[in-house]
Amino acid sequence: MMTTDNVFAVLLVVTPLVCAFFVMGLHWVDRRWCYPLAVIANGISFISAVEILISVVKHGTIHYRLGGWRPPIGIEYRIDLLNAVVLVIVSTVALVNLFASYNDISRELPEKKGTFYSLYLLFLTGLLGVVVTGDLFNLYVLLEITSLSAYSQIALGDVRRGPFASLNYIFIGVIGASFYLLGVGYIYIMTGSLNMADVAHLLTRLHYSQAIFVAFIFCMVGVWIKMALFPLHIWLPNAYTYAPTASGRVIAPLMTKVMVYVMIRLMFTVFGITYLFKVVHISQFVVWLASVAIIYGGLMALSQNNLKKMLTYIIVSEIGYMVGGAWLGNKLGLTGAILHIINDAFMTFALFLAAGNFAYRLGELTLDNFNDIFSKMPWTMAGFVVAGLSIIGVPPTCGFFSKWYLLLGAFAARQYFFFVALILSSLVNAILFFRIFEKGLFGGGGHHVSVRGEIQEAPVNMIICLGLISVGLVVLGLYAGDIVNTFIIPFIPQGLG
Amino acid sequence: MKKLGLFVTIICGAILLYATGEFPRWGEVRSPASLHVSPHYIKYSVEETDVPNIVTSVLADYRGFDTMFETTVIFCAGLACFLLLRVFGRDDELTPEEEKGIFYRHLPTGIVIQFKKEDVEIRHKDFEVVDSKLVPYDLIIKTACRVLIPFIQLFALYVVAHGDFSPGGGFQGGVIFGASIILLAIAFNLRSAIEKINEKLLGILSALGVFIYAGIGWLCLLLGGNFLDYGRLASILPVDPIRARALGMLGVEIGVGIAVMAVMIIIYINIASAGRHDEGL
Amino acid sequence: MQHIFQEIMGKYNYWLYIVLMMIGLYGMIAKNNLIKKLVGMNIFQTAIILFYISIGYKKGGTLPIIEIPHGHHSISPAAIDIDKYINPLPHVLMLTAIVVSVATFGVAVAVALKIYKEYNTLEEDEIRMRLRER
Amino acid sequence: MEQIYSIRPLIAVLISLVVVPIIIASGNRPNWREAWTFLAGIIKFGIVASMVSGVLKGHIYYCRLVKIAPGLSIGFRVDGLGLTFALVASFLWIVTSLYSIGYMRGLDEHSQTRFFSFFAVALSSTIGVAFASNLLTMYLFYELLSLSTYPLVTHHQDEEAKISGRKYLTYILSTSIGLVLPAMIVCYHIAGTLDFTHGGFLAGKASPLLLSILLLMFVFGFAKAAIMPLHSWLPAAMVAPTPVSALLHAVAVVKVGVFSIIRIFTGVYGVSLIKALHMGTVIAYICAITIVVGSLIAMSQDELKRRLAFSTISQLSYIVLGISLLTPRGMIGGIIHIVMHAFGKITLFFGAGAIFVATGKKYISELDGLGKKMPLTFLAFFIGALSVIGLPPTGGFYSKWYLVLGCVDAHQIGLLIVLLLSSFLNAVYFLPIVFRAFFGSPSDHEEIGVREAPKCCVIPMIVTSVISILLFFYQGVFYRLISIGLKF
Repeated sequence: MMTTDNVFAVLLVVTPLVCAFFVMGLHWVDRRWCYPLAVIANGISFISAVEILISVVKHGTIHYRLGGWRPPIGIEYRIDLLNAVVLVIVSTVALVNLFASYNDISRELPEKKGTFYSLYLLFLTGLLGVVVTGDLFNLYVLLEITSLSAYSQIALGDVRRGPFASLNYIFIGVIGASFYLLGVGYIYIMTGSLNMADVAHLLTRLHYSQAIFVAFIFCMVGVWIKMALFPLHIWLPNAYTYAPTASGRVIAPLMTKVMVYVMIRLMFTVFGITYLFKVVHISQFVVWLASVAIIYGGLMALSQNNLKKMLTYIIVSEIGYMVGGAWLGNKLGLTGAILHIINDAFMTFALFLAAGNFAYRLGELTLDNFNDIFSKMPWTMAGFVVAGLSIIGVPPTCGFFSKWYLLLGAFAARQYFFFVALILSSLVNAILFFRIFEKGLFGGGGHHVSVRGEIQEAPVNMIICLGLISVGLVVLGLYAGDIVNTFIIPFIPQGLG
Repeated sequence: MKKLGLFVTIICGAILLYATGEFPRWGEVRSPASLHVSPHYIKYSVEETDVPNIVTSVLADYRGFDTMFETTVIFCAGLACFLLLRVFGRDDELTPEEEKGIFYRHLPTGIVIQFKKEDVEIRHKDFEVVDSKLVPYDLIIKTACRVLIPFIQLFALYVVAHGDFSPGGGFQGGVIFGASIILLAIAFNLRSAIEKINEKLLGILSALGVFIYAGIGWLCLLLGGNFLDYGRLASILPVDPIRARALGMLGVEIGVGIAVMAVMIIIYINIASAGRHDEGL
Repeated sequence: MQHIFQEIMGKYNYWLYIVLMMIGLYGMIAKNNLIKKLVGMNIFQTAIILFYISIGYKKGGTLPIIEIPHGHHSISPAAIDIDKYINPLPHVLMLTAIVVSVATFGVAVAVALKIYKEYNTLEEDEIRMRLRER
Repeated sequence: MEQIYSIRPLIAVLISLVVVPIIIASGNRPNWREAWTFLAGIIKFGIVASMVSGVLKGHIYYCRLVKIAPGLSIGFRVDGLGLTFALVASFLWIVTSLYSIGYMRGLDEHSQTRFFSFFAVALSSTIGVAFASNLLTMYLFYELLSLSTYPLVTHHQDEEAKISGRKYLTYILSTSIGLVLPAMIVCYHIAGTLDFTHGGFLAGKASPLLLSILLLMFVFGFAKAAIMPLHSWLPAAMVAPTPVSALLHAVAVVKVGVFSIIRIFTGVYGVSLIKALHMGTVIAYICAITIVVGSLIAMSQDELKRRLAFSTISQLSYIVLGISLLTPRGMIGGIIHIVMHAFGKITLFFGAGAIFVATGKKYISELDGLGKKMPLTFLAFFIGALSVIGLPPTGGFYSKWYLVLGCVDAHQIGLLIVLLLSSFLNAVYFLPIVFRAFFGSPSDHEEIGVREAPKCCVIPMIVTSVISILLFFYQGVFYRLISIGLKF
């Protein structure tokens, strides 16, 4: 039995953790080593993530029993395709961002570098841990690590607004986490177990219990708060806008996606489809909520004059995509949702990378500063265009294909409102981005004359990272079919319409 | 906002209470929670881990992984406080006291002198500049603390070391130890506390503490077991696997103790002095 | 009526803690002063902790430290009566939860301090006003 | 009738994409840059032409790139129709690049490198649409074309260009995302595939009502076909430099729209199904309205390029009308009109551009007497006009003849009258231009030294006009290609 435990499963999480401590120590000894060590740690977890994905595809689900205790007694890592894919996404994005953010950090936090990298690694650890764990309470603890490091990174951002945004995030985040904890508590009272698989097994007897229903509602609401689904999204735009560039770039794409993952995990692994779509009848409601989120996010994005704010509202509407897709209750919808987790992580990451490059040169990101940007920062803009097209959903970028599956699912599930919302959001995104492209192509009023002379292309490493990701968007698009067949279809639970 | 808050709370409360109907009564011996997993802990804790304090055995062994991250959370908090608050060098704006005049402390006696005239300057090894709020000087408190603190720290060590057999453990012990230092900082002043145990040391200790925990986990990994599988330590310790588990727990508890102690102090000194590391409260 | 009364009496712990939670939640949402919000947050989290702890309680159970008879070095599982010791798991979980809430509180206070440095106030509406006018 | 796996279609599409980086790289050495463009164009045309014989033998070249889901893939498939379109487009690219060298250098336009690179991208997407083997691939390249033409349309980067560019994108993108995409999704959902098959794959898959709605969504969704009321982007897009207007708005873009509609008719629905739905007549009459109204507006335009634009709008509807007659001769007439109109209209645009380069004149009222100074230009213009009007001895006659026959077969006397009427209108708004040029008295303030435009501008014009005369005599290959494509 021991032999089946895959070492990478634990290396993945523990390496960045331990290195975080080393980085912290080195901060006091010799700061030059902090950055390389952080990169190495992140690299190792990336490699192990890839290893895990490969072995999951080859040999199926991985189990790892921490402390060597069997599941319900001890904590267990249980990695199936879904976690494996998300793990790869998380570690990739974090790694690329680490490369991209060297300049930002040395500019924004000179004498706290080491500690910042340590915090960054802890954030990474938290995300990976959340994704990899198979234990409800362990998930909560790691969620808190992630949130704590996110809170403090955001508070480090914009001096005037950062801390306030962060504090609001703390309040709402704590409410979300506590709701989730309460939900787990209710589950524990009724079942006496915390291991996901075990709970799932025990719940089959308790489908019609009110307590379990309440537990379900509270877990869901908690997760929705953390992922900022429409009415619960208030904290997100400010928090992500005023975060330091280096952090915002990784928090914005990953935090929400990981929470969506958690939602899907709870829905389909813990509670199971019979419970979701036969017993509790809230799917209709959630899909409507998601549709509203999509439209609302789009419209709010239209009304923004700051690029980063705009992007954050786009995230709000993208969350609507994934939640709606997951709750459509058919194969196509879920496929679309999972595929969109993959694609959207990279799309938003590319957008934020581009925004980072702009911020590095332009400072303020108000849209007027983008006049004639094409000629000033051609490469960055090229990457930005690809990312934008992908968000709009223009083939062959990956955004199109996830949207394709979502639309199919919506039509198959007869959720026409969701269908329309998706189409509308494509149109709105088109307006959003072409507004910027147009500014970039035409001189416009020239509000930025003072700086215009000085603006030049962003540093090479940032450009390379952006280029890498935006090429990746097209590649992901072209291989969408294979991705779906290898990674997603096998995960889809049986009996889903 | 108030109305909304009231509405939300009432809804939540109603939902939560509605569900309690199905709960087992309070103290019900046959509740699912006490029948499914926990019996295993109660029955086999001693046999499997040789630790009679079940809470400790579950905390540090059965669910040791949780605890490692719990320590990490603490570490993270310390890190965050440092990152957010610490300001290096004197920050420009002067506190009202400083505008009033310049304070000097006579180190041997600890008496603080205030000069109304700005131009005065004392260069003497017995005097140090007090750059912020004036701290009331109280002999009784100081003396009392001087006597108390060693015992507090001794007790802290006991709590850490004896966590296997009696209530206690790393967290409790660490907090007590940290409290002793904080008491020092309150009774005397922050600067003299920082002299005793300086920022750099604290930073390294906090990292070290958690690292001890994770390191023991790694050791088990290297010895061919799963992560945190203390049983494997038997191959390097002169004891049998069961006892090795107990010792492993002791080790991690010590790690936790160090980390918690360090972080408590970091948080205190940063928040108390708003990151300036001067007189403090 | 009788039934309901017994029902409530039997589970008054849950009722108390849920009410406490809601007080905390209300504080977090409705209060205007950030520190008051923080206090509300603490109440909320503490209530949850109490809630969990009360799950573990068993009538007539003692604290979960196995009493090893004198003279023996160990005790066989068969000799241990489960009902005698209260459920240790919630205590463990809550140790973690306490630490988490302490940590969160620490960070929150640090952030609040930063805000205070910037605005010299902790009244939310004033801060929002300042933000709007700039 | 055998399927041959071949990467030729793929190369034909990619060649001009591949050349883009080279063009950018050699941006500061114009001659090299244009040389590369030519090379790509010639290779492209060569590859396309090399497939003619095979297709005439009844072979079909196919090449699948990626498979996304069962019945959903990205791939190419060369049949008669696609090949016809590709031949025209790829040949005219060569001619146009020659012309645009003359034009761009003659006016020394800014950022020519960008111009040529996006031109190349636009061409590959055009060929992509022509060779697309299924709806998805077609949609992909359709969008790519819209995006790659945007910088061309707004080339001048002034306020006017900005506004018309906005209009262009608004019409094209909103229709393709808002109408085509949903329609495509629904098709895939009800039919489980998107591969073009002769006779269509939708027959009997859904209720007639739904199918009719979908059909209309497609017809209007491909707004590049400029069927009224979705036509007004076309005149706006005329702010682009003339080569762009010439190739893209006489050949590539608009014909892509029409071609997509043809694919919908033949590959997705199939003639019989549309007959059953009785949608042919409806669409035919919508086109008829477009034809007449377009011609009438054209008459009222004084700016030469705008007049050409509106005539394009009405001519496009000829093609769609021909298809929607659903009779063999009508459909052949419609499709072959793609060829004829392409050559005729591009000649006219070249003429307009040449006049602008030589004299800087945009308005018809200014052209009096220019014919004597620029005889070649106006001769070519005249021939082009004849071809568009549809008078012998030009290719235009041939296609219109078939359209008329198609109307007769379909017993659509109303449409017959419309066709004749609009041909008359064409004559009314084209011939006066030539007449003014040759016989009009030159305006009093006489410019001296107005001469023919640069050779690079004149030669292409002559080539195209000669070809549109030749097409009157030798159009057999296109006829056979199309009838193979339509399996008549």
